[in-house]
Amino acid sequence: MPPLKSWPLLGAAALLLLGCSTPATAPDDAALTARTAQMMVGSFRDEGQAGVNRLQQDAANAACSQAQGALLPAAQAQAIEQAARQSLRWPSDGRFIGDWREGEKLAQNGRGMTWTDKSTAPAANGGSCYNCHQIAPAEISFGTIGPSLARYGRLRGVSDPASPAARAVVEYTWAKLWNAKASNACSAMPRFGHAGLLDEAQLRHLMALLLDPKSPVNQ
Amino acid sequence: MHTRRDLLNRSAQLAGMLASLGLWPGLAQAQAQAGAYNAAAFEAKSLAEVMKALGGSAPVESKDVSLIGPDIAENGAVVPVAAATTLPGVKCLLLLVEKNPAMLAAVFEPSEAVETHIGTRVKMSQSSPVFAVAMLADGRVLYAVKEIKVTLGGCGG
Amino acid sequence: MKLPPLLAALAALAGLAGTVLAQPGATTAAAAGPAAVTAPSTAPSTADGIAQYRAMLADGNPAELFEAKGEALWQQVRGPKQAALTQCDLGKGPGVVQGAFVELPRWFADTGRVQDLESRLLSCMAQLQGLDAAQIARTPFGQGEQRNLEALVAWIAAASRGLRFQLPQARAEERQAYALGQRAFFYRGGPYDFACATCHGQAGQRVRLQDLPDLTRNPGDGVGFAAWPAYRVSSGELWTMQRRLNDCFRQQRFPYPGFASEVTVALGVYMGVNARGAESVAPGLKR
Amino acid sequence: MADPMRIRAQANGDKTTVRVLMSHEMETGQRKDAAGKLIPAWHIQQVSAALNGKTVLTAQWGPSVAKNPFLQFNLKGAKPGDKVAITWVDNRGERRSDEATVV
Repeated sequence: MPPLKSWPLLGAAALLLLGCSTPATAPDDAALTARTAQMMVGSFRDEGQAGVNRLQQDAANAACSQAQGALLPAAQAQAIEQAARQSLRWPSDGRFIGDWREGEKLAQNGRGMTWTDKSTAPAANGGSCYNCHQIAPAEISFGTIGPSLARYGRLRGVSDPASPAARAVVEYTWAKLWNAKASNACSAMPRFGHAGLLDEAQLRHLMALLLDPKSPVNQ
Repeated sequence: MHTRRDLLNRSAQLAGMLASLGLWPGLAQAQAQAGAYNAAAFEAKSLAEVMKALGGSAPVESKDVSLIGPDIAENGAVVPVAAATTLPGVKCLLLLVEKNPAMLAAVFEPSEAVETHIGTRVKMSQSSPVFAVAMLADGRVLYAVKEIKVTLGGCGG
Repeated sequence: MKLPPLLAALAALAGLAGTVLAQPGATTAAAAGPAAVTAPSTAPSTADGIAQYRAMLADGNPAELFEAKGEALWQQVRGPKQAALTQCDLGKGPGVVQGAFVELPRWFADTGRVQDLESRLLSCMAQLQGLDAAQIARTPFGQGEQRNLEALVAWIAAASRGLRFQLPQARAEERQAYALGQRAFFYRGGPYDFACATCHGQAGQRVRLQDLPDLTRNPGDGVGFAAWPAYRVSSGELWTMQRRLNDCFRQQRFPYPGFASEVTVALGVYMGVNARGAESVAPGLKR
Repeated sequence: MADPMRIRAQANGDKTTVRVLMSHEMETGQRKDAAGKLIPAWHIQQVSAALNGKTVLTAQWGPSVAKNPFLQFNLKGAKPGDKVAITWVDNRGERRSDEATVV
């Protein structure tokens, strides 16, 4: 067993769990929460870029872990979604759409951020999109954890992503990629922009894959 | 109590001993052939080059030969394939993967005591046509081909 | 031309294959935006193709090579104490191998801990043979003494093939391990916010083309917990449950779980108890 | 010494199905190690099968046969109790022979 590491922030995380959980936590539940924290600290160690600090949970992850797949109480979900919306950042130059070819490469690429990956820079990361979503119809190897994104732009009536008519769909899609918790508190999708997994240029390429009428997704 | 491994070890030792005395045909033959490994055929980049290295004529597609394999391989590291033919007088059965760095995967030389339907598992670096080739005693070289798709699987990380 | 036997078997199988991946793509709570789309079902040809591939590999699992090696290792006199493992107690008494695997992890009086097969083997290798358990735990998978451990696991699991999982939950320590495993299973963290449950919390989902067993319940005979240890085609190695969990945590973008650490054993209890009644096919064959 | 093979030879009427698993890395010579150095090719080159001491099948393999190789073929006319022996030789000159009884 690895040596017990000191982990000053764990106390805060445990408190957060108690503070967030509704209905009121039973005493043995609180004890179990504390034992869980102790177990996690005692079981993991740093390896490569993946430090034990990755076990620290923010309010959203703590609440969604506690819920174990059940829906959060509405007020709690709304608070998480609102905080996520406040964290949204729009593209700095106002451009939402990049190159769908680059987007397809990112969507295919499932690498990045593991302890065997050397760099934490967005350039070293893929989007892992096909792991969970159907996207371009030619790719038969796709996951089903997320909804199908085949014909994403076409089904939403986007013929010109730059047009005012497309604005709502374009912004919704950017927000989803940036921080999926903005519209769904316990979304299973990584927060690609918010967590610094992909940079603006990469997100624009994924936007193009989904929304460009020339993208194979919309054929 | 004897384990399976003990028994196998023992039989291996026995076989080795017999072979060293020249009494165990299987191994003796393999040893005799050690110099006969056709390196040129296994380095060839095209079907024509493979056939040249093996001294065969130009191959012709035939319904009497089959390549048995899955339509899709979940992992290219292990793809089950077999070469089969119903024709008599088979000298060699070959398995080839067109898009591998070297095309030829395996050459089988079955005797009359073995059915001409032989299977193994190959690696495929990408989706590719896979060939089964039968070289016959009358000099004909016949083939069957099937496209096997290799998919990207797992989390990809 | 006569249909070669293997081909004929496949043709027969193709009829069955559709059912394997037939569950529809699960819908998550998240809508897909202003005009949500329903996931089109997978073209049946893909599912058939994969089922065909798996059927063709099913006969001749290279895990057998590891089983044979493990059987020999169990009886081999080794280590500073020059002893075999034949007196190792896997939970059903010293030397009893058959049926032990489907009751692990469980609590052991001599160590005072809940242990899975790998951690129990470490105890036996240390106590009986005088080997250094901590050093083996630090050894990378697939190397040195870990290779021996993997072979032992393959053989011990094979001795319970066809039996059904029935992990004991009689002791408070075993129930506590289940509760902790459940918490660990739903614990979201890391840069991707993933938990075990992100992929394994619902039935009928896939990552790429691989079916994801729902590990919060019994996902069926020979599925999920009941399929490991397994020969991994992609690496050509025998993966124990410890190695399976280790790579799950890597893909989850978590830090590195210690070999036989508390969280890995607790997850084993959680998945194993949920799999109660499932038939073990281990060692299985996996992508 | 290489680990033993697993050989199963099962008679079914006038046909005996032989399935063989061999323990071998089958390194292609195309892969690089963690340090970026090419891992040298190491693979089985020749296989032979004998029934009661008489060679019935020989094979030559390249590095694209999968790791821990599998071989399947059918013998005509073998009977329960007959001996099937398999031998392989790799490009380092290492060899391994094992034998099984037809059941």
